[in-house]
Amino acid sequence: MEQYSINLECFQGPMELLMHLIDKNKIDIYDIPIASLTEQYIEYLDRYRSFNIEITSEFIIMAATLVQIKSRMLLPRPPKSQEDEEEADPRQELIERILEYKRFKEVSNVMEEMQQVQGRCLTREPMDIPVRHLAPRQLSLHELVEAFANVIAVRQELKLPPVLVSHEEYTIEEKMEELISRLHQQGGKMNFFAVFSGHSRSELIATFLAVLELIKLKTISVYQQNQYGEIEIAVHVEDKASAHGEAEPEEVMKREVQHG
Amino acid sequence: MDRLVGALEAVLFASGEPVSHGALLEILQIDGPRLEQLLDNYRQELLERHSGLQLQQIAGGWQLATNMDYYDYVQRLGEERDKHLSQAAMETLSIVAFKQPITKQEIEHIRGVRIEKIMSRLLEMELIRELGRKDTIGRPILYGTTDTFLQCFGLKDLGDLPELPAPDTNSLTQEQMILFQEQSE
Amino acid sequence: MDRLVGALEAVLFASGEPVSHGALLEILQIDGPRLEQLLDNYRQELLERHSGLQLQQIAGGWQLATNMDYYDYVQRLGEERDKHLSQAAMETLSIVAFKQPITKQEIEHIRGVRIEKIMSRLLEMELIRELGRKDTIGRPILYGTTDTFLQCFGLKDLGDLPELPAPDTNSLTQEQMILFQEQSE
Repeated sequence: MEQYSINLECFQGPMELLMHLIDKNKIDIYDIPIASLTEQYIEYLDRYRSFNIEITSEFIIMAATLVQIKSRMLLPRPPKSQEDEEEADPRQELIERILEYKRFKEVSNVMEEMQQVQGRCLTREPMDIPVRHLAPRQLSLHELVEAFANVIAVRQELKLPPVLVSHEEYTIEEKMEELISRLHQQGGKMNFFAVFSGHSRSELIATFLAVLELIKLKTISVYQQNQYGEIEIAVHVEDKASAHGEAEPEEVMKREVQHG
Repeated sequence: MDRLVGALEAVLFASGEPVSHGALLEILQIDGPRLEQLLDNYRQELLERHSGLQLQQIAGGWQLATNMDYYDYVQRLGEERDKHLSQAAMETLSIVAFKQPITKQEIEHIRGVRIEKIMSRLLEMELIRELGRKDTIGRPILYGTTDTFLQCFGLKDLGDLPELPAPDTNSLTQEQMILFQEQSE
Repeated sequence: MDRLVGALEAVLFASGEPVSHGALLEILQIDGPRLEQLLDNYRQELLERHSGLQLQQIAGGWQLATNMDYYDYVQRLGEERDKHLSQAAMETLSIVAFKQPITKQEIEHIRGVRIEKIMSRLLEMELIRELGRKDTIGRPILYGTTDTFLQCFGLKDLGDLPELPAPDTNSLTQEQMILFQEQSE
């Protein structure tokens, strides 16, 4: 009786128990005596039960599968016809599953050995090497100049007395339309700073309020991928779809232009 | 010794982990053929003096590890982390390795058991990872192996996996099928 | 090579920390004088072949470390090449480029924001460097661009930098420019 309990605990699942029974009885996998296999399988489950070992649902499902195959085998077969060829042996799926499981069981033994061999070669923990950022390989001179122009423009806006700035009126609605149309021209996305290309304070303020308004209306969103990263403005996809149907960005753009 | 062999040795030692071919080219500032030559020389040198170290090509890069011949000594350090996998975990991992990308359900079908816990253990050990989602109902997660997996098994890349035993089912010919249909009658 | 030297090498490599004299005696199963001899031989050998590694006696034990001579190479393991500069970094860099030599305070005055982190990043990337100190109170550091800067932007020399944006493109009149310069001083 003790022998059983030892055996029972070895099986990790119904596939393994099946393989054990097939090996033990030297069963030809291509011609499984399904009735006796089912009988032996269920016998094992009974022993599990008598030792109060929990039988997981997987074992029960396999038992049911075996019983089902057994009953299908007992059904009278229709006379041989062409259609008959297509009707698989009721055991076919089970055979395939056992063979497939066998492949991985075998290869997992090889893998185990490989891991043991590699386990004999010890490696070291990486040394603590400080991360050092390198400059990008290529930078655009144009962007450098533009960045400087931008600095000066903002600087001038912030510092110059208002009298030196020409009076121009900008409305938030105007800026909202302009921003949406520019976004569509650029494929729905643009750099946050690129939005503020205006030179006068009132224009910058109008643009900024337009951005806030569009965010509130959930027409656009503003996001930053990481700290110190680029800030981007993007049109909400849903919004684009609902407002313009399935239209391609180009078509949307054309329509916008016509409206404007 | 070639000064660059020393540099190579220092870099591999410091890294601990496999260093890619590309990274070595950049760090040593040499071209491909020269690197091949250095790696060859270094490996040769380690062998000749029966060094405690060996050069391994693993997980798409090069790394230093202890020479297996000295395992008895190294073992006494007691530094080994327990990397032992249960039989169930090894089977599951094998299925992921050979069948990736694969879903949990597909693995469960092969093994005939639920693998919830084993999968989370393998994920925790960083031997497997999520690759994406399958385009079927429920969009189940697809799993694959990691670089850590390659390192644990001493594999250069996935092409380095052992041969999977042939699927015998393919050898079931039409005749065999008919034969066992007859037998079951 | 003495087989025990190989064992010593493997053990020191695998250990994450210095291995004490006592531990080495036990692991290699030898006596004190023999260990001294092994350590001497090994150190000698490392020196002779200009190895990437060196033997260090540290915290009551022995450990392997990278040879300082190769530190430049080892350091490159930690290098990460950025893909682009942020807008803020580009603006700061442009001010340094067009207005060098310039102090941090002057740049901050122009940009109206603190630039501590951006400056240290630009210094780390070697796009800017310290040129000297300004003869004013506190003798603040003056910054300018580097050779790396020229390389990254494909410039022969600083004379190759484009003209400062013409005042009218920024709707700045001559008077405004003067005003602006005065304010930034």
